[in-house]
Amino acid sequence: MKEFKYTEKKDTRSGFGAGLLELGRTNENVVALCADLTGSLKMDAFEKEFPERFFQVGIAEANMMGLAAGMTIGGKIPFTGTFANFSTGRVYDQIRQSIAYSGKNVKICASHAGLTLGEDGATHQILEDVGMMKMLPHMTVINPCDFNQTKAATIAIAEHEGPVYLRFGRPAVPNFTPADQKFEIGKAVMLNEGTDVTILATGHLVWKAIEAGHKLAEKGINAEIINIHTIKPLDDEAILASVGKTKCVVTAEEHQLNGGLGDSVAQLLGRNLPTPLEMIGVNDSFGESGTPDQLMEKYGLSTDNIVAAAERVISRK
Amino acid sequence: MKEFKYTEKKDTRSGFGAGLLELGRTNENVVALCADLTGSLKMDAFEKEFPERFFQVGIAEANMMGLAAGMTIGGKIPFTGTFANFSTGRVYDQIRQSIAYSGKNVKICASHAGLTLGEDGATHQILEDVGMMKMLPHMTVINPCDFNQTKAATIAIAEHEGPVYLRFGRPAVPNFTPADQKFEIGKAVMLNEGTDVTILATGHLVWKAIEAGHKLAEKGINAEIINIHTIKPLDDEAILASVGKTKCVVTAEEHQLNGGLGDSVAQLLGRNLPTPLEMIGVNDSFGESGTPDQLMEKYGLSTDNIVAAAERVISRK
Amino acid sequence: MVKLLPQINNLTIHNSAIKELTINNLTILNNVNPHNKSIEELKEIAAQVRRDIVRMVHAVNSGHPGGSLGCTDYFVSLYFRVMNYKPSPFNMDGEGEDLFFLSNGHISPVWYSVLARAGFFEVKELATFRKINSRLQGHPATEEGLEGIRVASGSLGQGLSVAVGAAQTKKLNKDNNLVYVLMGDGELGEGQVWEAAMYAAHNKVDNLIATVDRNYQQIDGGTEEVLSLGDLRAKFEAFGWHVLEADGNNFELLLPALEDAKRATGNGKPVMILMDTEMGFGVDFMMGSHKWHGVAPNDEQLEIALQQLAVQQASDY
Amino acid sequence: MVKLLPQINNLTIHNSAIKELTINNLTILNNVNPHNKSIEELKEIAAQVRRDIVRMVHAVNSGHPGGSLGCTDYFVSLYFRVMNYKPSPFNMDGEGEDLFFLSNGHISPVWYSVLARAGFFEVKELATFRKINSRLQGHPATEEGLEGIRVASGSLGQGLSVAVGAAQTKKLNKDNNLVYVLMGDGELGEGQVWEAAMYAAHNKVDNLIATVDRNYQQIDGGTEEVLSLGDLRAKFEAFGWHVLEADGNNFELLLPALEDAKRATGNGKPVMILMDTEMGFGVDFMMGSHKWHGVAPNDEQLEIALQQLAVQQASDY
Ligand SMILES: Cc1ncc(C[n+]2csc(CCOP(=O)(O)OP(=O)(O)O)c2C)c(N)n1
Ligand SMILES: Cc1ncc(C[n+]2csc(CCOP(=O)(O)OP(=O)(O)O)c2C)c(N)n1
Ligand SMILES: [Mg+2]
Ligand SMILES: [Mg+2]
Repeated sequence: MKEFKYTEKKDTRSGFGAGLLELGRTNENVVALCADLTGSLKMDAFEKEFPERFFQVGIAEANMMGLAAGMTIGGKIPFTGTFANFSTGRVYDQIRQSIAYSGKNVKICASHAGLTLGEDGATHQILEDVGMMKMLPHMTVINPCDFNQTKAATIAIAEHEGPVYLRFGRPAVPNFTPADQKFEIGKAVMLNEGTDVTILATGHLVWKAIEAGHKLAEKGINAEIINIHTIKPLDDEAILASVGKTKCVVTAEEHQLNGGLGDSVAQLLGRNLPTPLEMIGVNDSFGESGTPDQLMEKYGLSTDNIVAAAERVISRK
Repeated sequence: MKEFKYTEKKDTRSGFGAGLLELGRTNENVVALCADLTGSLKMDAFEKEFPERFFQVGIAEANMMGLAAGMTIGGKIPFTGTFANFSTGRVYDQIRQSIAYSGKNVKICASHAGLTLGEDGATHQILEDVGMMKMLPHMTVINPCDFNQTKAATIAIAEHEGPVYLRFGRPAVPNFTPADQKFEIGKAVMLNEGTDVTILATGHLVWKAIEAGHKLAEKGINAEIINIHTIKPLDDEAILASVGKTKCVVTAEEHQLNGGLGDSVAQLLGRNLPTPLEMIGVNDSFGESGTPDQLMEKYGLSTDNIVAAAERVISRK
Repeated sequence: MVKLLPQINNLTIHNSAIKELTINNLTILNNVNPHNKSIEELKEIAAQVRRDIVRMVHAVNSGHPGGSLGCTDYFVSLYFRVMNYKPSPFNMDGEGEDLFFLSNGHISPVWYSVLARAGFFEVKELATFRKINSRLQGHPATEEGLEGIRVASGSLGQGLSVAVGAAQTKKLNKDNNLVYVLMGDGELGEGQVWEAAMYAAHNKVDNLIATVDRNYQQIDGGTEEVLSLGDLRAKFEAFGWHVLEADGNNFELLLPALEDAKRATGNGKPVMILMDTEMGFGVDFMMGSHKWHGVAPNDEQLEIALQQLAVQQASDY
Repeated sequence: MVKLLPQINNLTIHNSAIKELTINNLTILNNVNPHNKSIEELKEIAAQVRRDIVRMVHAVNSGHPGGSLGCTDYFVSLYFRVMNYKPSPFNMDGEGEDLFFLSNGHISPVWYSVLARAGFFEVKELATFRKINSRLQGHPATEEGLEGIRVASGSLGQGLSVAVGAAQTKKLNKDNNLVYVLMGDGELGEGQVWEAAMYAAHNKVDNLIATVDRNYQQIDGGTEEVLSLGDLRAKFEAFGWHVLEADGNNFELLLPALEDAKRATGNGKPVMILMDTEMGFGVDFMMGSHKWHGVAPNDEQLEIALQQLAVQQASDY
């Protein structure tokens, strides 16, 4: 199992903030909108440096999505920022009609996704956002795994013409991907080649998949670990190639089992290559208040859960 | 292949209207809310007979969901009515927090779902509603197939404590299920026992699955056809039993492939019984204006599409 | 006989300061409308457009004649006299042009007819309205690139936000032209409209002229029965807007009101026109109720309607 | 020393016409509050509640002290003097009781403290706030049956709709009691609030007393900088409400205002109190800005805060 090193833990939302600031400096068409959560989204540096390109919307997310759609007319590239819940479920119909169906070049940037939001509890812990966004035709759905990757993704999506959902989170997590990476939308990243089981992880679960890979290696299990930072379009080819080799799969994500990466993989396999699958995710329940670690543990999203799922799925081959 | 007879085509929304009227007469706690679409939802008979229990909300669906949640406090059983798009995507966060997470006994009744809405076009043709609603913990998701079943489902959900999403449609379709049926939430209905392929269909696609069954029979293929009127909770047992026998599956629904019945089945199979699967549904595109039949044809949801999928999946066994 | 088909002169669009001209005793600001018709001509065009409307909805037995007929004079005024724009080649970004957005997308027939008659696309394309594979969707859509449409609408309540966003982009781009948006009165039940209203006032979006089609009708009845809007002037003034009133079915009164609205721009407040119209205007049996909101005339009714609208029929499609 | 712990008398709840009593020179309507404290007592309870608040948020280093402290006097007034309710056994339906809803759910600390001190659950449970497996979620939730909470909140803008629905159910049930709801001022940016406002006025929901916590602060700054609310009285009056103003941090002024509000019910209009409060009231360094909206005090700050709030500490948890 390959070693992955990090010197620092950093929050993915700060990766977004850093990427947005850089975009402000390099692309004058980039504008940013925020619904009264500038600090939480780490958009303050952009606001400070480019006040005329920053739009404070107040607590009115539906309006924000419409504004962003309108701002594309005349060539702006709007980045909207609010919590993932208010970026999706609160404004689904607005995104659907004014952005996705209208083919508008809006980047929906969503923080505090998933359980790791922590103490605020279930009303804020959206676990259905990926499911919603990936159902939308024309939408690209990205969930990077650490600070560096989130920064790279933020910069990359400005170059991509069309609506994008970019999901990131609140807590500091190991920052292990290269600072100078080029982010390729839709291209899965092979982290560790293996032969016994394929682990497909996204977002905060990528690091846990790496940890699980080490634990599995100790048990003599050679896991192939792939970072699926883009959930839509899914890198079918990379997944099918890996599964063709390992003959079993574990998916891992900070999302409901329904509608997430796991379902996309289940569909891909069922339609092409029926294969034993185990899914790590939240099993049809709301989250609750607690620390990120406590919650990931309680809801079955820990490293050990991935290890157990890998062993289970191998035994089903 | 069993014969299915019908004397009349009727719209499922009228089944809802008839069920609601009957509920008005038998359950004084039932109240109804509508967002300026009383005629389209066939709620006028209820409004006329029970004006004091009917609440006209105007064009404000978010408010309607909150009102409904509030009305449960004091023992009412609110039935909300609007188009499926405005029943889900427009109000997802309101349903999530005020109804699903709060465990409120609200029945979200949604008409004009899917492509068969016809001429109004894509802004109204929601193909993601089932996906959204099934991701919500505590939510029951039902998509009956004809007038009689929709009426029975409407009556049944009043007895079920907890939030329900009831999906139905606009066009007149064959009314072939028994008028006196008892609707059992979560219990799949075996329509035709067969051995070669399992066809799992929901909503308007159930009749097309029956038609496909006849065409397959002519080709010597013996299809098992099951009406999955309840998408959540899914009747895992019935599905696994059938698939264990036929060893291949086709799902058919008026929904995006992402997030619908097909994904639920793909997940179930991948986690329990990997099996070749073909899915009939809309493949990641918006709908458009046209007649229901033209649209079902163009987007690959016709009887012949089911036949072809069955043949394909059998060849993959 | 006056030629009604559009005459597109190769106008140079002036993006400079507002100019004043006097034509037909009206002061016209920033007069670079490509048609710039006289009131007499406008009346004939309006009759033509109304004939188009009833024919279009009759042909597919669906669509929304009521609001379309009521708003015909407004559309004809904008496109044949008031707005500065270039119909061809259509430019999505609309730089150097006034922009128009239709929030109450169901009245697409009037917009399509006016766009065709103003030279955005061929008049004969009106015959494809609401048919499969058409660019003239039931509700306005951009997917197939129909010239003149910049965002999809149909799900109500979203257009004002989009228009405000587009207006802010014009300011960023130092483009002096104006943004127009039309909403239904029933549509004002949607909270997003008030979000956008609050935002536009706070941000001094004073290059925007919004109009409410104040026909006092929506689907389920009169607006004051369904959800009373009461004193709309007081509401919008309390929300910080400059409010004007207009008679929407009388060019002699409507044109000066539109010029007043233009003059009111640039003064730190968004401008709102409360435009009285009669649903179904021009066809006597369609007037005076909500019944013709979304119902098409039968053959006989079409004939009567056409007779009433028969100023001349030379260029009918 | 005054005993602050709740004394729950076995009160019979009178659901009859409103009665007038005179206590402490105030006329009290429908006086069946189970505590019915004097102003002096209310002040001591408020100090106690404020100590609870700073302790609770300090203990988990998260939560929202600012709004909680600002609204303490309002909550104490409602639960210890104004509202008619029975804390135990808690009845979700609340028939024969006044109901309270908190729309700005982030100020849960003040509500939890007041509920505990008023006898809904044990004071020591406050120590579980925002911890895993607690019933005291970051934002109010019903899932684990916390007594006193009837609907989840936290995602802003939904509570007024719920309260209006509950008020309409009271009318259907011929229950004369009142429904109270509190909202934040920043929260008024959400369009759903205005949908509910329009609906409540149209439907003469006059058994409802809504209150806005007019602290002029939200997360990103002052409300008038972020998204100015301007003349809120004019806005709500234009929306058809009976509007009152109150000082929310002075019992001598707040109690009569709450009684005025009660007296204003039953007159065909919903009642709105614009309640001036100071965010962070009672702790000097938390006052006068938005900085303490959602930040917990450190150890040293806690000590200073507790000293400032030390009316007496006998029953602190
Ligand atoms: C969000 C949303 N809710 C409901 C509808 C269904 N609908 C279409 S038009 C309409 C009535 C609109 O009334 P108004 O804005 O006054 O337009 P008019 O009937 O006067 O043309 C409704 C409820 C919709 N299109 N969008
Ligand atoms: C729909 C929604 N959008 C955004 C948030 C994040 N949020 C929580 S509190 C808050 C500010 C609320 O301001 P206000 O209502 O004035 O409350 P105060 O800060 O005065 O307590 C925001 C934006 C939320 N909880 N819900
Ligand atoms: Mg109208
Ligand atoms: Mg505030």
